[in-house]
Amino acid sequence: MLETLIYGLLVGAAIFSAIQSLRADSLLRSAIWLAGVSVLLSIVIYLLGAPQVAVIELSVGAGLVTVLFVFAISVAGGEGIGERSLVPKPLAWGLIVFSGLLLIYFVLPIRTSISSVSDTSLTAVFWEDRSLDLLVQVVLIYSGVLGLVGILAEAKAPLQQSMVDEVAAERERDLQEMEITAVPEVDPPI
Amino acid sequence: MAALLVTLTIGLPWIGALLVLLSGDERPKLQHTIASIISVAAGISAVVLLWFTSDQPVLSIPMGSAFGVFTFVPDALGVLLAVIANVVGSLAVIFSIDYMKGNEQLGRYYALVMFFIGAMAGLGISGSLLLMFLFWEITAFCSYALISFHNDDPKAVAAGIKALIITQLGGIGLLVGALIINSFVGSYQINAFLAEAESLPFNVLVLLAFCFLAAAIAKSAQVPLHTWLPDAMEAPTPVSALIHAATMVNAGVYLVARFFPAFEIVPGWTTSVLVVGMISALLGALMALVAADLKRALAYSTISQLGYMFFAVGVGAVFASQFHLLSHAIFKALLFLCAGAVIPAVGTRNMRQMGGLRKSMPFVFTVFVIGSLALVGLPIANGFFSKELILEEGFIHGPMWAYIGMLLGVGLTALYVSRMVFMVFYGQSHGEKPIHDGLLWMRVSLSALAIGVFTTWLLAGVLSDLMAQTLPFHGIHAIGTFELAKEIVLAPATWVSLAVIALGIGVWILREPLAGIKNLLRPVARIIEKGLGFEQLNQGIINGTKNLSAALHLTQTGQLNWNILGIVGMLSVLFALLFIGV
Amino acid sequence: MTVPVWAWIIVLPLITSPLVYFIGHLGKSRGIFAQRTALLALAATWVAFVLAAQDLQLNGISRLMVGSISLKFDGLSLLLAMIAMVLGSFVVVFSGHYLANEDGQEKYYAMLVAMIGVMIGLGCTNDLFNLWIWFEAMAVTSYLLVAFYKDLPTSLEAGIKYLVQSAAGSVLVLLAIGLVVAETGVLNLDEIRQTAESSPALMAAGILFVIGYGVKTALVPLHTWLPDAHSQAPSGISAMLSGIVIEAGLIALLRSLSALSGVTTFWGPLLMGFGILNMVVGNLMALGQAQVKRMLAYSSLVHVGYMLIGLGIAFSMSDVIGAQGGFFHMFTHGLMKGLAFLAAGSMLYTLHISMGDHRPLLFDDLAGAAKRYPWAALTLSIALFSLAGLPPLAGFMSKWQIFVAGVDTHNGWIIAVVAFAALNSVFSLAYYAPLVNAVYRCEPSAIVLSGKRLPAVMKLPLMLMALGIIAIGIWPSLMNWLTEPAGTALLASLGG
Amino acid sequence: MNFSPVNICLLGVTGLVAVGFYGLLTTRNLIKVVIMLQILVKATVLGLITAGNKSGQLYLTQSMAITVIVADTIVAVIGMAFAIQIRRQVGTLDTNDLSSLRG
Repeated sequence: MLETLIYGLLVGAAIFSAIQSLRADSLLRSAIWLAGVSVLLSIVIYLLGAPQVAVIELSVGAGLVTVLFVFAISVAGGEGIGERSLVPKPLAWGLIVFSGLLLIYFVLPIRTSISSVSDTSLTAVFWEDRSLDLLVQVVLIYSGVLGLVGILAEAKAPLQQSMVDEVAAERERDLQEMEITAVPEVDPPI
Repeated sequence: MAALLVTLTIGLPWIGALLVLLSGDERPKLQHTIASIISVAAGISAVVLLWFTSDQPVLSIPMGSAFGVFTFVPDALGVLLAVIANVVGSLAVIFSIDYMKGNEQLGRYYALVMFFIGAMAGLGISGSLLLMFLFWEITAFCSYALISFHNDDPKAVAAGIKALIITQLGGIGLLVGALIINSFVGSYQINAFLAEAESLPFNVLVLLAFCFLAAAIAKSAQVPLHTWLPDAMEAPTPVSALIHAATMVNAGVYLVARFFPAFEIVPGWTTSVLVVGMISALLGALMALVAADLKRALAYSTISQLGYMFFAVGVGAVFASQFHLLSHAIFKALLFLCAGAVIPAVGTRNMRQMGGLRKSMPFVFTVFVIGSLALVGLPIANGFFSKELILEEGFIHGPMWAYIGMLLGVGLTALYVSRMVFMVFYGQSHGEKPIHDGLLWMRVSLSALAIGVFTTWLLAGVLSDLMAQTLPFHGIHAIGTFELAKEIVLAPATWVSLAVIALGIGVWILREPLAGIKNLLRPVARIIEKGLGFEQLNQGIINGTKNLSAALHLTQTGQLNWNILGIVGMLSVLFALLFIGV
Repeated sequence: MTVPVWAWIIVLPLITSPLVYFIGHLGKSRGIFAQRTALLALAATWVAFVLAAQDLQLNGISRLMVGSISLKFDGLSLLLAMIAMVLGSFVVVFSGHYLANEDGQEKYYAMLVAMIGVMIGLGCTNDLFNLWIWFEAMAVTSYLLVAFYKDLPTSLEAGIKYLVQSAAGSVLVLLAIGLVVAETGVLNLDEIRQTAESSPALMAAGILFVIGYGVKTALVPLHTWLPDAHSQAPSGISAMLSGIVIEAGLIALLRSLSALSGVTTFWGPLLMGFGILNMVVGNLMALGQAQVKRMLAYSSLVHVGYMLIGLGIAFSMSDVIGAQGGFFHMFTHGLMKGLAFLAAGSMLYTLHISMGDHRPLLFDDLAGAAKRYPWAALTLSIALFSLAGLPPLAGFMSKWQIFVAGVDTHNGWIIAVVAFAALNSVFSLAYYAPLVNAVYRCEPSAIVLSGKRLPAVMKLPLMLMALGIIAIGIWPSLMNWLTEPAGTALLASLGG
Repeated sequence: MNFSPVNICLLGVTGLVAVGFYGLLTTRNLIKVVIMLQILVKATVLGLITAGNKSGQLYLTQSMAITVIVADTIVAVIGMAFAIQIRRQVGTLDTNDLSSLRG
């Protein structure tokens, strides 16, 4: 009973935190509420018996990601906050509640299967059994970094309107020349 | 030998197409030469193939897995189509030497025409349904590309696409039919299907029969899928003569004739074919009667004549339909090519602006009249024998109402042909004086066709003999040419229809006294002129689709949130489906 | 541990990708260095590919265990690898001139090579979660490529939409994986199939897979990112996206669903339903487009629809011809759509990009293009007619094979679906044909007259692909070595 | 239905996913969109661990969860990079202003 209460409170708080993050009218606050979700969830994850993931979630999810968000927010600013939603809210509500309830209906109560607890350690699983995941992850990080560099790279010469105009004008000139030299076509027979 | 001939008949035009393309548009003379020499050679090889007809495949190419074996069976039905395609094709190419002189993109023109000729020959000779479908589609493609040959003209583009889409819609019938046959018979071979047709489940056979009929109706421009053919007259005139009069439009008739033995047991099928033929014959003639555009009038007349062939198949007279197919190919190609000589000479397609050309274009006038004789069905032109044979068979085997309908059609034909000849060649000249009376190469092909009008009926005996030998499922009896001629001339149906023809011509001659009736019919004429509402139906479908498409474009808002809604929405729908299903 | 030869097809591009990047950084003409290195890398991969294909034919499916994750090289992997390699090589050759004026080419080629490797890896894995991580890696490699013109607002817009929608989809996939693990406790696809019993949770998992991977596969209505991404990316990347990336999503979907094939019989009809929806919506959306690349993008929806019908037949009837047809169409679509995008791209290059101008290519721009660019015009027409399914081109043959499978089921509904698919094929002519007509006008448009010359190197891939389309159209069994093992592999993974 | 920890966590996962998708549907600021994606990712991490707890494969799912956290952090970073670049080039972060590609 106590267990149920603790889990219920933590999960409820996480959802509340997520809602607050959604409702927050400043991006910074939103990011901090997100960190809150992360902290609460890492406790739940710890309680579920996964301390290592809890630690990583805490450090990456609550720490690193929040720092990144704060950085991004300071660079980019906050347009579109609090603007009226483009999708009618009742429609969004309806669809979300509908599919959420159905998902719960399908999933709960989950069947209890005979579970065999493996006797290896996380280290063995993570570094040996699932080593391929790790390798692909390296590829993913590599491409992510390259992508980041690519997207944020300073342009050598930013595209200026004057340049575009120049191209257009040049082409216009070419066209006029072409028209002068163009040979008149013979009318095709009917 | 037969295998070689088949390869030549189909392959020569295709090689020619490639050569013309490769020789480049900078050398038009070379292109003209290559095209005409090769198409004549292909014509010869097709004619020689007549001596090698057979009901067995002469060439088989296994294609593996889902594609069966590609076979070529040069039986009489197929070779007839191939001969018409290659011979009329070569004449059209020769005509084009003068007609297309000075045009741009000659390479594309000749390549497409030659590609078409080869495909049309292949369509006839192929013994595998998939192969036949391939050729069927290639002919449709060439037809589209040639109709919109003058791509700068939006009307030509629209007409080309319309023709392509309507014939392709019909093609779905053939496609589904071929697939079903493959699935139930285990191969695409036409003869295998004809042999086993009766053992197929009955509902499958019914489905097949009507699938094929739909394909045939679209390809042969029969009512209600005929609207593409008049529009197709935007094509260069030799193309109209070749594709839209002499060859491709025959493919539908060929199809129903080819599969007649399998489907004649399907109740209602022969009647449907007969009714489609009769309605097309009548409506086509009516529309030809009011058309002002010379080429459109000829196109409506084609619809009407193809109706006669359908009618013939509907009453079970497969030989008569093929006989008329041959005659029609010759005389209608002649008429179209005459139009092709007249139109550039006077610079208009509108018959109201022509007139009095009898004196200034005597040669063209003569051959046009010869073609008209055949179209009306006057002796001793080939059209006389073939049309009378159809009417006689209709009188004996068909229902009375249908026969009377066809007779009415004969009268209307006489009427509109008289009107056409008069408007173009007699009366006052309304336009400018023509600049020539047919150039040299135009005259060559016109003369050849004019001779054909008087001689091809002599082939009836050979044709029936070959068909009797090589079509094991059709039950055609061999009959000598003169026997047949005698039978036709002595049949009472012939005299009735000659009387009707006289009546038709008489009505035209007496049109002044009958002006009152004409005025009474004016509102009707106006409706007919607008295509009897079929055109509006087409337009309605097109507009409906466009509106639907425009409405759907609005759903792509470009806004991220709505895009996400697509994901969530579909998830809800699938969950709901699962919920209902579980 | 001996490394089988096919592992090199995955490893080679992945380890050479950083090399491409660093070599590209040397010297002044970065682009050329990077492109040449990428070509070399792909050439080496081709050697491995040929050896692996031979090995597959001689010795059958080969497996490899890395830790507890099993990889296998079967027909499906071969198919995916083949399409990725063919398209990738052509795109690298094509991009040399296309990108000559752009910054960051070394990143482009490095990402392109990495993406090829990742996609081949995706095709080889036999582990549910490993599949997801390959899939995610593919997405990450493609983000930069889609938004390669990072200074253009439209390109960034397309990129962010693509990213958010892909990420939303991948979350759904993860939820599905969670459900599968909760129910079965295993990740190996074969083991899942053996242990999975019918339960609502697993059915929900299947649906989450369909929606999640469906975003990348562009199932309607999850397709909304596709027209933007395809039209804004550099043309080579449009060809890759349309020709192989969405197909890789489809393969991931098939692998995951096949593990759940014992759960319900719903998947086959579901796939066919999406097939119909894709055809209808794709066609109607493609109609009335003014931009060439956007029209081609919508036509990808239609073609995914045909594949889904073939594969849906395979799922519901355990029909090998349907699977083969679907995969055959996947291959021919890669060729046709790749060619269409590259040919349109070559025109875009000569008319706009070589002038430093990033306007979209409109239908009207191409009027009369055949006069100045006969080969680009001819190959574009071939690609379009092949897409429309006119014989004797490759597109017709692959559609035909799907139709044969459909009718062979002797099921009235499926025959109706086939007829409907054929109808859609005809409908598509309404937007392909006008483009061809425009290209062959006698009067070139003003823009065409002022266009640059088309470099011969750009013509080469166009002509080779057009030749391929014609060759397959005339001799469809040419590709049996590829499609037959793929079909068998799918059926084997369905437990048939 | 008993309120065992596993079931509560599953409810929590569903709730978080619902909030995340609701956010994606209604929020117009791009950075906030990325925040919503992060909420979704956290939900899936919890989901994976719950699934592992339930099926007794906790090591396996922990390994997966770590991979997911890292991979999706990368995605979030690229998302932010996009947001920054869009802010630079277009001058807005509002999704409504980023809808020039339509139809």
